[in-house]
Amino acid sequence: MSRVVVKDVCFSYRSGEEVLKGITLDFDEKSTAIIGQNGAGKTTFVKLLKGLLKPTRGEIYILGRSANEMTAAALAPFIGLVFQNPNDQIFRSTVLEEVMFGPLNIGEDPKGARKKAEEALEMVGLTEKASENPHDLRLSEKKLVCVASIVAMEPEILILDEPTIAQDHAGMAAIRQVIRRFKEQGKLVMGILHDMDFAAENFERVVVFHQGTVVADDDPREVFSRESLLQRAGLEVPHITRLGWSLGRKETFLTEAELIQSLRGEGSTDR
Amino acid sequence: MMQRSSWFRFSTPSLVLIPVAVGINYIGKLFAGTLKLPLWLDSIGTVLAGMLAGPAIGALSGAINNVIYGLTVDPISFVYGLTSILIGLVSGIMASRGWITGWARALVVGLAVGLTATAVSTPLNVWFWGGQTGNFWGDALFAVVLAQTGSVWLASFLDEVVVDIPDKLLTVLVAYALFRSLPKGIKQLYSGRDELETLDG
Amino acid sequence: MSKIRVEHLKYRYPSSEKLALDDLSFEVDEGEMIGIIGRNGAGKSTLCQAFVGLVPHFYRGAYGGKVVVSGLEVLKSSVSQLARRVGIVFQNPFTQVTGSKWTVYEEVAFGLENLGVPRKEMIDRIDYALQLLGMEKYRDRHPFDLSGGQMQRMAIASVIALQPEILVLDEPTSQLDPQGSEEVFRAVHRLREEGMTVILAEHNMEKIARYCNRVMLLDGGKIIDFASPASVFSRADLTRYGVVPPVYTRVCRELNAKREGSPHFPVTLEEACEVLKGR
Amino acid sequence: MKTFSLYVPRDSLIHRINPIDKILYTITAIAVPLILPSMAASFLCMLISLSLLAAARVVRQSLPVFAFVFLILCTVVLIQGWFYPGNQTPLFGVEPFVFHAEGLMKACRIGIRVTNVVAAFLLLVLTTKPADLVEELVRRGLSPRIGYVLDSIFQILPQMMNTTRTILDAQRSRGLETEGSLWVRVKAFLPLIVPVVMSSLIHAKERALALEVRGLHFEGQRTWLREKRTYPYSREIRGGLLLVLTASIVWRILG
Repeated sequence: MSRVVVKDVCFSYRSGEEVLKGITLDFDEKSTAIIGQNGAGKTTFVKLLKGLLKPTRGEIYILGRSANEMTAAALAPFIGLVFQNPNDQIFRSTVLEEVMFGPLNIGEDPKGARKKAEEALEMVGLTEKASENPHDLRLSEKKLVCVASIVAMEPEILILDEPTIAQDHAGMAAIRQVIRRFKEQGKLVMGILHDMDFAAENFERVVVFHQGTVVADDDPREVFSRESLLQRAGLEVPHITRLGWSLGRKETFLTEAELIQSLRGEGSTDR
Repeated sequence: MMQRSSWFRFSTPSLVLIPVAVGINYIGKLFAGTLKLPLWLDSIGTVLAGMLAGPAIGALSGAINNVIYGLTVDPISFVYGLTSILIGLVSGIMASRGWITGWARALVVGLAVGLTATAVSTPLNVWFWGGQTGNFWGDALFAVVLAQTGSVWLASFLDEVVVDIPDKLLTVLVAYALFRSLPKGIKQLYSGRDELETLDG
Repeated sequence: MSKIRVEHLKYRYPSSEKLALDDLSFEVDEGEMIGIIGRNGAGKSTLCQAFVGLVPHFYRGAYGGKVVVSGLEVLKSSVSQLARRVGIVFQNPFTQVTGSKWTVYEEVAFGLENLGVPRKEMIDRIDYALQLLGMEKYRDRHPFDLSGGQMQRMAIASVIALQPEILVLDEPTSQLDPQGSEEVFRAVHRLREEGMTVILAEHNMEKIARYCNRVMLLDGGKIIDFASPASVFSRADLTRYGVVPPVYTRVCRELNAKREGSPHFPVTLEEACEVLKGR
Repeated sequence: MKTFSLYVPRDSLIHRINPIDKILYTITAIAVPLILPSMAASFLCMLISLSLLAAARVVRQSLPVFAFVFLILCTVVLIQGWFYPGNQTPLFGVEPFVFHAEGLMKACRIGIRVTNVVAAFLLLVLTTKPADLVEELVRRGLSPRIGYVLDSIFQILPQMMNTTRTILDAQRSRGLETEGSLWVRVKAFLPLIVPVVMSSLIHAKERALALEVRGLHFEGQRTWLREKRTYPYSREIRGGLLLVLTASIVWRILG
């Protein structure tokens, strides 16, 4: 079933300078990584999905509803967008209140909002910080607070804009956990990413943006095997893929486990 | 070698606070304008700067605010520069004397700032506009009082009071709310009193 | 000759009770490129700022021990004095733009004007710095109209123009796309060839392994290890410190593939290929 | 790059005058009517300022400012015409709204004064690039740090506006309604202003660090990338203005 339908969407901030040039995409529940250089139109695209911008041409449907006619606030229960910079949203004096803000806005009663907020904080591993002032946290923790503040609204569709920036190992693990949970619940997760390793490892579909158009849209193995295309789009192949190729393998490896298995397998047949 | 903020030597964090103060003033004014509130709300940043970094930076923020405003939007704001300076100065002095430790005290700061603004603006209004403020409701009151009493000063004073006292009360309360919610790491940068401790020995 | 000497450095931020840096001692030689790794909050940024004097002069707080960079003792020198010896580039490209200049060229001049460099020399230095960072073609652009990678290279150029002997980079590419990040690393590589001593705090372990000759692992403000990338990334307990080694090392560890005659696992693509070829 | 400033780039003699001399002119044009309270002096000053605006070819750009001023001046005419305490000679109108000659005269005086002050400031503002003004002030002894603050505001302010827009988007994404009744919009103020202040202060701190390591705090003599500009007729202008000021003071004392 289609969760998001995008039909021939164009967008420009100023007339004459099209940022998106006729995008047509259809999203089911497959988790999707959106990659591309800065300025390729990725953030503009997700803002359109979220109803923060309205297309200059074309149509967008979110769970069957036309996003063209709905405000971002009205779309909030269905589709959640985590912004890149946490300082652009945090305003309450405790982490818990900050995470409760979204659920309360979409009509949750205080008790229910609190419960959802606590669950969301547990998912990102910040339960212990619930009563702290979010501004006293580190940037990486603040980013997780923002992820939780959207997760707590339990949207059907979750979009993460550059979630891995400034994250260390522990932060990455928390993001991975959120993506996995949404996949398990059969919900659609999308992520704008600069980290190709993370994209290859965690997503089932990859869409490549370049200069306002979609130049590739396939499962990760297919997309990351097209090196010249990625290069043209200003991107790199994942490190593990590169290693596999350098070892003379024809296949495109997406995770360490795959490559290790392949290397072990061959090693044993040699013997 | 220590760099300390003082009345005449401003630390770098205090300096970069000034553009932020001007920006906050601007956003407050924009907000009041789009909501058509009968208030200005255009000195939240100046008051916050005074609370954070003291009277000198507060006053400087006020002065620079009106200079920039005069250069970019409305040349008349040069005329009211003195009012802005005193708003920053008074909120800074009161903050450093411990008057921002609770809402009730912040209310007193709001009154003091409002009265100061009135005291400075009234003569400027009398000189410049013949007593009016340019605020619709205030000017209506000005007309009534002028007609009844025949005193330009009284009318002008009341014109200014009815707008300035509520405006500055709200301004100071918003600034205080912002001040309270600031993280420790930011407030620390402006306290400027700490000496460097040594961990040797 | 050692460019940086750190002796029993301790530091605590004013609003904190915990030591951010806890008794660090080490030396860095001329021309080295040192990578600093560790989880968020391990003290990487604090250490970076201790080289340029922002710790303790900017924040104050409590300080102990001694840091000497290019012969200047940090505690006894002002940040402006130190700026001529050691430059720093921060994470966020936007907040490093002064906002008072209208072209890239003028932006690079900012520090030189403040430090009173004569006009003629200033022009030579700006031209040199822009050329070294590959930024000449953008010299008349507005600073805020650059891409993230270009802005970050402009920030490096602004610092290089002050002719420091040491360059400190605090997560310089974490906010950039892959291409912007590569631009910055290529520029840093060029600086190293010019003989610059470089300190780099970074989360991208593949980049650390590729560019640095020594790696310092920090945790809780203490030095856990300070050795060659191969040695540090081969530690079995690395994840305990919130760090994951480069993917090449992870694969080789799993396959127990070490370099011939070496106790360590490979850390770069080339080394991994060498060891894994023929498997 | 978007910026906001009222400066109008033109190639006129007035544009080429030293910004400091223009400030001195503005001060004189406002001071003379204060020293000589006759309406003729005010009127003369106003005429000079207006004709200088015309000479600089910036009259069109000054109209929006004057339009706003005249709007308020209209209320001044009404209020003073009707209620001026010195009113004696009724001219026209119905009780209690009768226009008096004295009140209208007073309104006229206010109008001339306001126009004079606004025109004098506009002459400075419309014909001077803010960066040139700041540079000249710093060369004359203004603290370079204050100079930096003045310069940077023109770019930091648009940045803050961008941040504000992003914050608006982020909060709307969390279901915050920002349109609708007055109360809905008032309630939206805190979720907007708090992040604006917070992220601006965090940016300010990061910028402070970056400025510090680029010598903003250096104690020694600074230098300039741009060569010192020479401005025409500086001595003549200053001499002339001084003469006018002295003359009006003498006039006041003798007259």
